Amino acid sequence: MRKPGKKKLIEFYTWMTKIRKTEEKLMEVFSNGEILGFLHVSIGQEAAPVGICAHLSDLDYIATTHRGHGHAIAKGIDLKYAMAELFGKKEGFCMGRSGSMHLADKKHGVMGANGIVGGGIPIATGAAFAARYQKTDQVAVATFGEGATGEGAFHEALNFAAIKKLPIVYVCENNGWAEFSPQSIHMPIKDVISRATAYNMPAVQVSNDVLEIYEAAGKAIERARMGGGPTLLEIKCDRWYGHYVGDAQKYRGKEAVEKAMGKDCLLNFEATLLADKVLQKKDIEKIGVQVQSEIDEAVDFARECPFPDPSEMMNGLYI
Amino acid sequence: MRKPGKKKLIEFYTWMTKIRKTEEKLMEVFSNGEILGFLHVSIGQEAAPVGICAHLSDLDYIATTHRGHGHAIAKGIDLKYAMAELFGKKEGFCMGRSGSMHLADKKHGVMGANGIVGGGIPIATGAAFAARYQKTDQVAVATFGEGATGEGAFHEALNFAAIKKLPIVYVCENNGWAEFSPQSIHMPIKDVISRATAYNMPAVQVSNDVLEIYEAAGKAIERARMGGGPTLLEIKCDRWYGHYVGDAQKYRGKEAVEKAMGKDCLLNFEATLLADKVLQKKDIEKIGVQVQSEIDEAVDFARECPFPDPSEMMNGLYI
Amino acid sequence: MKDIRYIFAIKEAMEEEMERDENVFLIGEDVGIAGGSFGASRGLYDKFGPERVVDTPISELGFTSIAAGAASCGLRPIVEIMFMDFVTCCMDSIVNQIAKMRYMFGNQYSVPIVVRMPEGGGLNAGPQHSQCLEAWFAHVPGLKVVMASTPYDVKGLLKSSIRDDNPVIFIENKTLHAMKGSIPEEDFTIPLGKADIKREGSDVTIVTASRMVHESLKAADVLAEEGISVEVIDLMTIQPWDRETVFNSIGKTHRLVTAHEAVKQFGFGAEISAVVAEEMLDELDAPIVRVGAPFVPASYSLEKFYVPGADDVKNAVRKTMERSF
Amino acid sequence: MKDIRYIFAIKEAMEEEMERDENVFLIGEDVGIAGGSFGASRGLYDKFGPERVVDTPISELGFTSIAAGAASCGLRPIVEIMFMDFVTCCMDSIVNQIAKMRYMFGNQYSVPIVVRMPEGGGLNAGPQHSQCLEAWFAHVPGLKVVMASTPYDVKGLLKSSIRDDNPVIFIENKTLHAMKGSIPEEDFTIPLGKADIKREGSDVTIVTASRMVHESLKAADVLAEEGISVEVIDLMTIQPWDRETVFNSIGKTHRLVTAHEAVKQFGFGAEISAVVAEEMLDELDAPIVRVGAPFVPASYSLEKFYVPGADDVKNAVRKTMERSF
Ligand SMILES: Cc1ncc(C[n+]2csc(CCOP(=O)(O)OP(=O)(O)O)c2C)c(N)n1
Ligand SMILES: Cc1ncc(C[n+]2csc(CCOP(=O)(O)OP(=O)(O)O)c2C)c(N)n1
Ligand SMILES: [Mg+2]
Ligand SMILES: [Mg+2]
Repeated sequence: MRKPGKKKLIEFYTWMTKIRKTEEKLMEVFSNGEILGFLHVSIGQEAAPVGICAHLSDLDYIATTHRGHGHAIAKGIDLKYAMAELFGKKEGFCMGRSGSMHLADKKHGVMGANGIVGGGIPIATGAAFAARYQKTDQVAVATFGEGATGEGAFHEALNFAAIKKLPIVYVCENNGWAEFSPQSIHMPIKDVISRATAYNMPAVQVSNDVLEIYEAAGKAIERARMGGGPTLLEIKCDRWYGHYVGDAQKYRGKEAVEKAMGKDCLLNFEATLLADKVLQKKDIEKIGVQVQSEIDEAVDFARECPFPDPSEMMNGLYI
Repeated sequence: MRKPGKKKLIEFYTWMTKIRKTEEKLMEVFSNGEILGFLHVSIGQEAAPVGICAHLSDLDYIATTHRGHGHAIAKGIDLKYAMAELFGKKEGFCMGRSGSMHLADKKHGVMGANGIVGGGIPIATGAAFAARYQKTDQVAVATFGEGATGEGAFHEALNFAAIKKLPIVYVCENNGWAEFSPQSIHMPIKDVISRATAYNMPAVQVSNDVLEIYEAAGKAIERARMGGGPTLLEIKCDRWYGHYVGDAQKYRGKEAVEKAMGKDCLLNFEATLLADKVLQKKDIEKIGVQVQSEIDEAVDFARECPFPDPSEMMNGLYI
Repeated sequence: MKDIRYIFAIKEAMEEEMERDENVFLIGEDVGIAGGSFGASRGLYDKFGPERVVDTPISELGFTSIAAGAASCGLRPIVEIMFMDFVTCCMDSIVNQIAKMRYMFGNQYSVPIVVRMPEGGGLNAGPQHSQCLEAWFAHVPGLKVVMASTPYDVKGLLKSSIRDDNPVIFIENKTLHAMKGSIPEEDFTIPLGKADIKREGSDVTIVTASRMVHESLKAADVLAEEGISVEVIDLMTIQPWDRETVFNSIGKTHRLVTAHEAVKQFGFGAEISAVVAEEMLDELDAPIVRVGAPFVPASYSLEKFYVPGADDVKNAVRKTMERSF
Repeated sequence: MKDIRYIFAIKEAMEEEMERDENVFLIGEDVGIAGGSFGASRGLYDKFGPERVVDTPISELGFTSIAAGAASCGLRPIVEIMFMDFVTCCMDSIVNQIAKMRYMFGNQYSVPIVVRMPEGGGLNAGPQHSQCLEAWFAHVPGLKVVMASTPYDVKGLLKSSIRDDNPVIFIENKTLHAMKGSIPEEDFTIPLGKADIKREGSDVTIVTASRMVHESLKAADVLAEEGISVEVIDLMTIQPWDRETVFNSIGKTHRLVTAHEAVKQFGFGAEISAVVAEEMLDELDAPIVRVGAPFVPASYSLEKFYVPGADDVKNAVRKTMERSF
């Protein structure tokens, strides 16, 4: 696999910035009460979706989790209609029925966030099954947290994929927390990759560095595309904020939070790009402004969209 | 751990013979139509229950499977009332409500066979949890087939036990078949012990030899009793007959069946005992006769027991 | 026309639909090489190969959700759950994922999937292998629930279910698997959501499905000799069910009995009864009597006393005839 | 007496029972250090330690069956399922194991276990976090199903459930968690299986539970002004439910409305209605009207139009008053 060139690097940076700033904006509008329900942001975890989705086309599939905005964005979801969905509006991808927790975009292969921990893992596996069945070279990606690996769904899906050598990459973003519980409470192992042995599946662990992720994901996705079967990819990262917006993280020391925030995949990448002269300060500012205006537009659009009419609630239960 | 002395060896042989002959008798009465429902015999797999239960007292727990007669017998179940249950009689351990597939005997810590593959694994784990909670030195054993390791229940239970270091031994009797499917169809690995890595759990594989099993189980059970946590123990064995009595095994070549039957844990053990002069031909005959008469008595008892009265069906749903 | 067993009619339906549409495939435990635990897919593996007749590990949750993912990518899976009791292992797949994918994703996805499962007694297989749980699924918006009582029906309904773009829970009854019946040689389907009047009558309406259709017909025969004319409605689709046929019948008979093998309490009979008590109470000339299994788990040696039969239906009908308003 | 929130009343019940009986323990996701996702166990970890307030991996099937095993070895677990929707992940544990262990093992084992779970809307949390599935459990022999509508009730019923030797599915409603109410300082329990008449009336009986009790009471207030006297029965235990109280009330009012937050079709209202249509049809002066959510998944932005409320109850009651026989 080739090292990413300058253009790609700038793209990565732009995507990561877009995810970061979208999540920040969402925190703001959630606190305004403009978004209801549960909102789980992925701040601090922007590298994974970008490093992975860089290898995927619109035809490839991804199934994500409650913390899935980043993946949807990196997979190319139209921010306006995504935002409309998060605002519960009629024009939203899901007609306002789903909000953040079930955001989906069929056109871009986003098979949906999922309110059930582990729920998306076998669903993505099914997409990989379909790709093989239809003899395409599509690849599916399942993303999930380390907490999800406790569910039987994880186990049953990986077992099946390994037996059938399906074109799928299982991406575990291990941020060390499942809701309010640290990994030490709910896992007897340090590394999620230890779980791959159970399925005779190759496993790779990388740090929260977009280039490292890009490289490892590239190999795994290529392998899947060529018929080599599934891979488990673990990304060691950190959750900066609470489990959901509004979670004051009383269970987590201030220092731990500061330490997590200290390891900023976006800022680190920025520093590298500056040092390598791929970008200059002013480029960075420009990207920031441009991304921000796109986000603001999306929010404005979402604000102006009407809510669905209550009568529409009954539409389309059956085809 | 001490090597088993002569008395123990004879006991092992007697128990194994008892299981074998009970299963053979059951096949006979099932074919007569005296036993209804599904009957799964464990012929060829007698070494495991004996080698394991030799280390367990009545206070220890065991949860088994649809193929659970051997474990119940080795754990000390009273054959008369067990047989009555299999015949569906009122005096049976379960009042005739359960038959073979849910045979249980609380007094001997037999927490039940289970009609749900994998169902007993977390239940035994709960027994181990109770033992620790109550600060006893009881140990729990979960037995299951390699097929059961595909279920989420297996995964979730082992994960929990490993985190909590519970006093339990997970005994997988890998007989190479799950119903009509060979292991190669439903597992991406050769050895079930590969699954233990996922839980940072020690794992041991042994052959279908009662002494090997006795030794490995002894260590694992001792370890559990001393607070050292769970172990996964895999026993490589063979299923001689069909999945259930009546299964003609059309999916399995005659040769494979013959090969399986060639590896007879009972006959091999008998040969060793003869060679080592622990037993003589005439002792063996005596044991056979004595065991057979116990079984025949149990069958006679079961035959004579009345069926429960239909009105009793409504009893005891709630306490 | 030809004579065929119910289980073989299932196989024919799957086979013909797999021939017709290459996106249709079958997945489940032992469905492939072994041809299914009850033989429903015998021969299909040889004909369609392992890619389309897919043996799975023992992992109901996994393979049902995998089928859901495949369905939302354009395939049309038929999932076999070996015994309905095991569907408890994949309720998340069916209820949180399959039933909701279409609606909650704003109709972007459709999930054309059939989840087949045999329910009920007949094998003396005891409490964990004999349950009838159709009422659960009928309570979940997004699912269709189908129950077939004859070889003809099972073939026609299964074909419709496979062609339907909605998820369908397709429930067989173990005791029917061996039943013989006559079906046309040529392709046919039976529409979902329509009930079938299996016997016309004028005094009492029995609303039933699956095995209890036959018990109801037996009861009707006997009752006819007593001068009671019974109409037997086979609902066939429990959700959405055919109100029109039921209402028309009650409009004629003014008496209703419901009958299913599931435990009586909170079974599908309750819903039928409640709708009638809400929408056509004044048409009723007698209390609505429900037939169902007693409120205990199925029993190994007492199975024959446990599952409801023609006698229970007869008694129920007689009860509705005892008095009128 | 003291004023207390519903969620805190749950905590008190668990705390007091854990103090009373050392075999009682709590197990679930984030119930320990974090004190529960909804705060039901706040403080209990510090008080009782990790052995009795047990945090688990995300594995509903695993820990529910583990609790079942522990219960059959003498302990009395309280299992917390974070949202009722997630109970779909452990239906095997509850339905095939817990509900049947006692019966199918010939009464050798008892399984004193309480599985707590919050249901319903109120958080705009969408289709996979808002379901009401009590009717499923009520259809399963061996389980008791309890729903509490006030801080007083939740404390008394939860204590009884913990002391009960049978498995109990204990259903909270998220919107009630913050509700305040008055309870005695001293130990008290409320018997399972008994309904509570929350308001007496003479024209119409409403049979309801949980949050819909309050919506029914609101409706009753308004209807009183219209001259309609409504009796509101809080079932509290859905299985086994209190026929006597319901029958007595209908004997007085001759009109019945059922109301729950679950989708109307195949909900618990259907069973109540069906029993009444079977056993006391001639007492009815009007059709039985049921209130429940519409037959679609819960919706994120339309939640407030989705969950049934006082207006729906009012309309239902008015409908029963429209005409008589
Ligand atoms: C089946 C199920 N159980 C529990 C929950 C509640 N829940 C939501 S997110 C979460 C933690 C997930 O942790 P992890 O998988 O590590 O993902 P992260 O939140 O760290 O991204 C839990 C327990 C759920 N949504 N679904
Ligand atoms: C949840 C569930 N799925 C499927 C079955 C049907 N079934 C019964 S035994 C069995 C195979 C079990 O294989 P294994 O665990 O290897 O045990 P063995 O029969 O070899 O002893 C299957 C699939 C079941 N009883 N429960
Ligand atoms: Mg995490
Ligand atoms: Mg096996």
